[in-house]
Amino acid sequence: MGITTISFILLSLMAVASSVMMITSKSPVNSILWLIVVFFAISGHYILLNAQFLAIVNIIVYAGAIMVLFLFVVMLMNLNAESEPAKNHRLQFIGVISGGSLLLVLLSAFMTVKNDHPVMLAGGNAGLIKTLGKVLFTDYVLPFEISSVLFLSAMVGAVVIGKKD
Amino acid sequence: MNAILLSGIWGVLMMFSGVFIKSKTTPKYLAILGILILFIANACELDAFNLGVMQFSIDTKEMLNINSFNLSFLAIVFACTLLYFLLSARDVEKVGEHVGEYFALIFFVLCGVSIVATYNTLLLLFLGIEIMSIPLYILTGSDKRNLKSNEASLKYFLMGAFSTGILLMGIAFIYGGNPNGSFFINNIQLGEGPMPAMIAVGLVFMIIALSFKVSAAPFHFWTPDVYDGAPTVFTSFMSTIVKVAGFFAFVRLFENSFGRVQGQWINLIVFITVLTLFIGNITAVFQQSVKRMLAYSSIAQAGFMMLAVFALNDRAREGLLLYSAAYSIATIGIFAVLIKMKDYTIEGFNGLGKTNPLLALCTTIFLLSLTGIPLTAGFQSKFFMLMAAAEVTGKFWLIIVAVIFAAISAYYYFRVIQAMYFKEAIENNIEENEVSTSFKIVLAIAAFLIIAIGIYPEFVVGWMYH
Amino acid sequence: MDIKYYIALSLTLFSIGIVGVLTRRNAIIVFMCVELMLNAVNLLLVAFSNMHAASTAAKALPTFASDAQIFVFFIMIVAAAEVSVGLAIIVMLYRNTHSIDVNFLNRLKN
Amino acid sequence: MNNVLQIVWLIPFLPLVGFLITGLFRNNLSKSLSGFIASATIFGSFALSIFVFLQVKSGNTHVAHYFNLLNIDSLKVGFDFKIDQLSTLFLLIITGVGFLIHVYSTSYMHDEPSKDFAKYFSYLNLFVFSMLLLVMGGNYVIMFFGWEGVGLCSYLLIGYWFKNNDYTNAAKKAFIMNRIGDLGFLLGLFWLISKVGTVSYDEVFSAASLAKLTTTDITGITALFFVGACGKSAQIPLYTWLPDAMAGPTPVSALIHAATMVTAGIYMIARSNILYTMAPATQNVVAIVGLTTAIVAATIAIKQNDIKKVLAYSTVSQLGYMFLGLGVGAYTGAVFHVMTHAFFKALLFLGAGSVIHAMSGEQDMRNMGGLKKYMSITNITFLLGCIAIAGMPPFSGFFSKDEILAAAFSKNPILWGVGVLGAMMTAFYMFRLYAMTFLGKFRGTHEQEHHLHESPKAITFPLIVLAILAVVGGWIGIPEIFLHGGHQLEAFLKPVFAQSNAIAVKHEMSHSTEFLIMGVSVVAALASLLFGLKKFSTYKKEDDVAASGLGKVLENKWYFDELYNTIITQPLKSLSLFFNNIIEKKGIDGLVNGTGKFVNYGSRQLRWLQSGQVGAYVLLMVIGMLLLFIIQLFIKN
Amino acid sequence: MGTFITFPELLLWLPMFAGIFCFFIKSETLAKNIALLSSLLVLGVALTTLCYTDAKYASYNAVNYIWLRNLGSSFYISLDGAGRILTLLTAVSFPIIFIATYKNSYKNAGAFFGLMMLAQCGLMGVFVAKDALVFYFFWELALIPVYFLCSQWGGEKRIQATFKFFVYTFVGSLLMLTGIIYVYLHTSPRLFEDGTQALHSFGLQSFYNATLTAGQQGWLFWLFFIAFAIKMPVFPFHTWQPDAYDQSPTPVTMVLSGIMVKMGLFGVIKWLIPIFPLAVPKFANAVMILSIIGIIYASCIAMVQDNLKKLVAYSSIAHIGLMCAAIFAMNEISLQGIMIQMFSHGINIIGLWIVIEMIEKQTGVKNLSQLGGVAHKAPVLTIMLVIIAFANIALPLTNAFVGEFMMFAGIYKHNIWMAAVAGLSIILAAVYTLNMIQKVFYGNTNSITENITDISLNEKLGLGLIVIMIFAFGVYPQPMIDLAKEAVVSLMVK
Repeated sequence: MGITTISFILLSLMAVASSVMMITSKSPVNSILWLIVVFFAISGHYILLNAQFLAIVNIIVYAGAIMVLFLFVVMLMNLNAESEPAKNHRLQFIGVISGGSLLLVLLSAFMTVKNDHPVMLAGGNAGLIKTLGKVLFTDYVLPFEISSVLFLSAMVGAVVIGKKD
Repeated sequence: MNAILLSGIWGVLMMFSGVFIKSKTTPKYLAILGILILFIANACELDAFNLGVMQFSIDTKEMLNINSFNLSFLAIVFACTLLYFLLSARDVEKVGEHVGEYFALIFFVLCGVSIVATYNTLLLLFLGIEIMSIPLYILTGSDKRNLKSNEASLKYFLMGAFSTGILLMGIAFIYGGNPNGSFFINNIQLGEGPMPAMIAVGLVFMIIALSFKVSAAPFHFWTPDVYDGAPTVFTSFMSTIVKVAGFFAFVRLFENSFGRVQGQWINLIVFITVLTLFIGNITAVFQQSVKRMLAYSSIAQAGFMMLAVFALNDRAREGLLLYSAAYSIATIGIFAVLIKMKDYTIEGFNGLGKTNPLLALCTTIFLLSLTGIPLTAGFQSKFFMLMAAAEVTGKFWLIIVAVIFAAISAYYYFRVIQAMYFKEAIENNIEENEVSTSFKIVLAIAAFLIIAIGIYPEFVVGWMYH
Repeated sequence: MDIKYYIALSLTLFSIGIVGVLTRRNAIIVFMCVELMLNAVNLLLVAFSNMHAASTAAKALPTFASDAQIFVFFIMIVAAAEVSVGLAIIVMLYRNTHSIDVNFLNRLKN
Repeated sequence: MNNVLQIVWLIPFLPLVGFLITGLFRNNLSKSLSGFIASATIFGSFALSIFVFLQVKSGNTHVAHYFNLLNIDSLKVGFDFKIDQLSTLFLLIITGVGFLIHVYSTSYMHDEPSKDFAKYFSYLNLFVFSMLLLVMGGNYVIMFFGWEGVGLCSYLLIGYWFKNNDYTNAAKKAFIMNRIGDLGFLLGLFWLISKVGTVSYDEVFSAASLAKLTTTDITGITALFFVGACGKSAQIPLYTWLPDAMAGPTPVSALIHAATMVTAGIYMIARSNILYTMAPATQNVVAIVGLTTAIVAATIAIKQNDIKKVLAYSTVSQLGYMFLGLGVGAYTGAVFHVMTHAFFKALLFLGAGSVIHAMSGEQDMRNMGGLKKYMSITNITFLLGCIAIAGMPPFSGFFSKDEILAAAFSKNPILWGVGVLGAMMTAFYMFRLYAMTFLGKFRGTHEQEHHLHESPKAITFPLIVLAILAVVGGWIGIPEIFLHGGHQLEAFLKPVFAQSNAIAVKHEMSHSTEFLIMGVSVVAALASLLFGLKKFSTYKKEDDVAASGLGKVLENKWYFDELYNTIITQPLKSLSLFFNNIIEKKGIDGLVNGTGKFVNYGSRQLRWLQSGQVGAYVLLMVIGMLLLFIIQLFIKN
Repeated sequence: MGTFITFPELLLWLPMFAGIFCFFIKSETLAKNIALLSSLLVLGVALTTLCYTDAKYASYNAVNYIWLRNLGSSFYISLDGAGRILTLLTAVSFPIIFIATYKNSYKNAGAFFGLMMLAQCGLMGVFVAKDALVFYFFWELALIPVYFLCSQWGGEKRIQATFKFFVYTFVGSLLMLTGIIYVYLHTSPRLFEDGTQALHSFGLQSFYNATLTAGQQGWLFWLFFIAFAIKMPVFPFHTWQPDAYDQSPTPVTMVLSGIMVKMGLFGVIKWLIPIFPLAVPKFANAVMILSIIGIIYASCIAMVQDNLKKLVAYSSIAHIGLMCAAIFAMNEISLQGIMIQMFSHGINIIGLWIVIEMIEKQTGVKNLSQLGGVAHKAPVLTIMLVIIAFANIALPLTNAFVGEFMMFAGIYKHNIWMAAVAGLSIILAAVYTLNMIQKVFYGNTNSITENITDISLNEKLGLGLIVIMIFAFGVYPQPMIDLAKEAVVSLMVK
């Protein structure tokens, strides 16, 4: 029961708990905040897994940029607990049941696997910015360029949709 | 390669045309020019003119796999897009202000199509699919004043994002289960006997995600609403080109990665195929709006295309090409006529045979093709699919099921034909000035293409063996 | 630390995301649930990459395990793009209907 | 005239020509012309027949093959004519009587408009043509051609006055009942083909092919053929059409329903006598059916008041006698009776026709009487006819009927006894008819009375000729016991029945018995004759009481029509309605349309899956995912 | 000649081009005349082919182009045996139809006659195809024009009736298509003339030689048979037919009942029995019993039909049932009978329709109960009808007798009781036919029928031709038999 194990358990509990809070909390603002907590937990996991770059990017891009954007939109529309539309409890119940059973089915598929896939923790240089950078601009240059098309289209889209006319 | 680059570049070009060219009518000519260039460039890469292969040489690190099969598919796609532009470009202008941007988005979609047609790693599959989808979310919602359009784009977006999550989960598991730790689709080590649990799970996730993209039941629910809500001119595009691209990605992934162990997942495909045929055909029967009926019919046709995934043999590949061509041309043609109508219900077609015989004739040919009547491309494509499926031993009953549903499909396609010829027109549902001579000519050419492919399919299939 | 705990964790998060999508009607929150699903995937990918790094093949190739992390990077890119488009759509919707209830608009059915 | 056999095809051909001319140009032919053409053609073939007869009498028969109807490996059917004693005899009867009746018709039908007049004669010619085909045919198929042809003509002629629905019904009934018989005939034919692979008489009757047939085969074939004969020759149970057939013009009844067509059955059996001789079982059936018919018909005739109906039933009963003759192996007798019957029955019908003509269409005997003093020739000839049919020596009927009865006796006395009973009834009702018509005082209306007159020459001439024949016709068949070699007919027909006689069991009977039975039958007949004459010569309408018991049954013809109606017609009709309304509309078509409705219904229901709510869609998708995972992970294939 | 263009091609392309040409013609009379002319040309060709039946003219009667190389399918059409008779029937029928209905006028006549000619092209194609794929193509192509003809120019309930007909046959042919595919996958490789090779072959001959186990043949038999049974139609697949006949415009009804039903019989003769030799004996009795039930059943319904057209429709079902039964009797005489009867039935029923058409056109009613006494007004018509009607119930000296006689003889050879039961139809046919004659032509005229006029010249011509053929083939059928011999022999050896 090393430190890593304990931190793994703690981070996992944190992630799960706060994501549950995220989907249950009435007000959108709270949900967003809870989601940010989840992201922090996941970043913690990244660090455990020695993927510092992703950990940082996760914080910056997700928690930083995206979530703020969300928050911004929510504020813009000044949504709050009152504006939350009325729930349909039957549908929710069924939803929880089916989602849960999906989880069970999937887990049951893996619990049969025996323990021979250890994960290397706190070691190796795969996650280092240096390595990633080299790989990204050599092997992955094509997807990298292509992703620019993605951004272009997203940009154009945002303009087309968002522009008032 | 040519296709990806040029489509991307031309997308940017169109984007700027939106900024610099004030006239609303000019961009379409630019777009038509672009698609022509795309087609020719692609043909050069396919060496269709026997000038020797001409292409941008970029080291893709094997991330793209370019062969005559992919390229002939792209050729079909670009030809259909050209047809689409010639028929409907004028209607794109009517959607809204940002004509240039619309065309730009269409070209980005084509870029995505080119990627999924040639991808060799799961990463590019993922990127390609996203590049295909994101512009479509926009195009769906491009009619901003129209609440239906808004609703459609929201639904499409949410469910699309959801399916993206599933796709990624699938990729993750496949990666995890692949001892080679690689994303290359032809470098997935399945081992002997039953697949490792992770691969199995990942595979199911992939099937689900791709079924969603090609709107196969039970993951088709977005299709009718989105196709119905989107501006008709874009529905025409996404229900043809994008859908067949999805199928192409589907087939390529499964024959390169999992073809060897087909026996272990074919049941899923059978399940999906039968369900798709059932839901698509049965639900289409009762539709009153032609647009929505076509949406359901596209699901029904998807059921037939699933047979290619089911068979995964030469016949299936040929069938897929034929089906892409036949289905796309016919559907684009019908939509092109539909756009001209004020009233999208079946009654809207009443008496078209009298008021506008040529349009009626062409529409009839398209509908017959979708039904799968001999002498039309639709028959040949269905026929090839059935042949392909028949070669899979022990599942012949699936073919009989398929043809029975094909017979049912006659029911809703012929309702339109009956309306056109055997009912009297209430009021003129189509204003003449809308229907230009050039439009009629192009439509006639499309109809002729349908017949030509129906008589001699080899010249579509032939490319693949070029 | 065995991989299956990571699998369990990310599947759990993934399912929670799905349940969220199923139960919530606020478009933004539904979208956030999707983001949660994506993050579950990211976590899983990174875990897998380290799993492979632990395997023998890694010794031969130092950057062997980087692929997955690059992939995660691209996922984040796409997510960002999606967010921009998605929020644009939601804003447009709100502008027209003053509601972000996914079931508020229900013209398209049957 | 030696080569007359070479041009034998002319005999049927002439009437055909007549038919075509009168038929095609009916609009522009004058009555007299069309009548003349029709009669002339028949006379032509009559003349030819006489020459042919002379040829055949001098012993050279002939089989003419013209072309192949069918020529395939498993069956050859030629268009052949077979001219031998039997067919020649029938030729004479048909053309002779036919000619007379044509002549008669020229006057009888004179009131018809010329178009219909021509039509009538064309039908009549067509009939003669098919009848000739029937008897001249060299194989069963050609016979069947004629067989159906005469059926068709009888249908057309019965329905000649097609405005009247009862008439057309009668025609229909006749055709359909014949059709039932034809089915039997055809099945027999197929049986024959499937066994011996040929249909031509000479080959079928050759020892070789007879050897191929087991007893069952022969019995079956003959039985089926007999069914055909029953239909054509109006035997129980298929006889009811004949009385109704009286709807047709009287000359038609005389020609078709007395003299010629109805004897086709007898001809056919006589033709295939060897088969019947080889099938005793069938022969017994034939005899019994014949006798029963003879009796039943006679009983019915007793109570009929329509003059033509009486004659019709008497025809049925006489036909019964002929079958009895065939049944007991007296083929010559049967054929002999056909001939004599042709004479006197044609005579009687024509006489009746003349009476009806005079009574301006009245057919009910109760309104007649005392016509003796108005129409003498008719009266005399009619009387002669009655005596002939009653079997009084030396009139023709006596010889033929007696020959049959004698043969019956030698086979089984009971048959003879019943036969004599029938003969008595015959004598009775014939003279009842004669008395009610010609004797007593006139009971009709006044305008009828002063309209009464003797018929014109064209009508009386045939009467006279036929009367003479009815008297002397029998003399060609005088039994041995009266005059050695007197039975020229038997001598003449010997070759035809040679095969049968070779194997048939001979029972010689002593002259004394022969005289005895002859005497008995004559005396019995004479007695009933006188009784009938006496009883009805002073008949008044007033003194016939409403019949009861047996009488009523007889008046209603043993309720045969009602019986058929209840056990055949009605059930068939309701069955058909059941098919049409339940199985077709509700059952099969219901199923088909039901499928369509079901698809529509399913479509309407499935639409609700498309609820339009993202939540619901995703839920369904998740459930779908669940299913797929379960299939993949937990269902092993 | 054989090198330039062959007879089967002529038979196909003549009507096709004439048809396409007709579409562009506005003037009704012109379209009419073109249709008539081209149909006469086709008839001329069909008659000429009869002089070149000999084996040494093979090059005139067959043509074979490679079509789908890597599927092993070639455009192979040739004239022989049964096909020859049916092409002749098709060629004879169309001019008669056009002549007899010459006076009818149709709105947008160009399309009407164009579709008619296309239908003829499709029918011809079915009868000459020697390649499964080509056969299937024409099988459908014959259907499509008829579909449009019926739904465009038919009666008031035409759309439903025709669509029912369409879907019915479409399902059948699709099932057949699956069957074709399955057989195809069991055929041996095909080597084309130019040396290229395909894995399997769609050729008729290689279908005959396909390696199929008895079990496979068992269910394939039904896949094919149902398609043909629907086309014929055989009980219980017949319910589309009365409505379709009732609702179609009469010329189309003539094509349907005179020629199209023969497609089913032809299919059985050429594409069913030789391909599944092991299954045929196993199911022959079942099929025969089905057909014989159909005979009695249809005849019974015909007896209680009040609608003239439906009456004829049901009587046609009965006749076809008899033919179907006779095919499966599978002996020389019955098959010969079929060949004759296919032709005769076509001629006769077309004659019947001409008469009915003319009555309906003049009186506007088609119910027996409303008609009567037509014979006074239209004697010629009556005579014609009586002749044709009696031919229809197979009276001797008419063409139908020869065929039915042989078929019954054949069935009898196969099984006595079947023949006996089927024989009942002789009686029932008489019943309903005479009923019809009586109700329509006899009795007194009523308000509806009193101002009916006799037939005009063109109808006289059409009916006259038919009557002549009835008697010609009734008295001297031998030529027809010799024509059919080849086909029969080829079947017998299978």
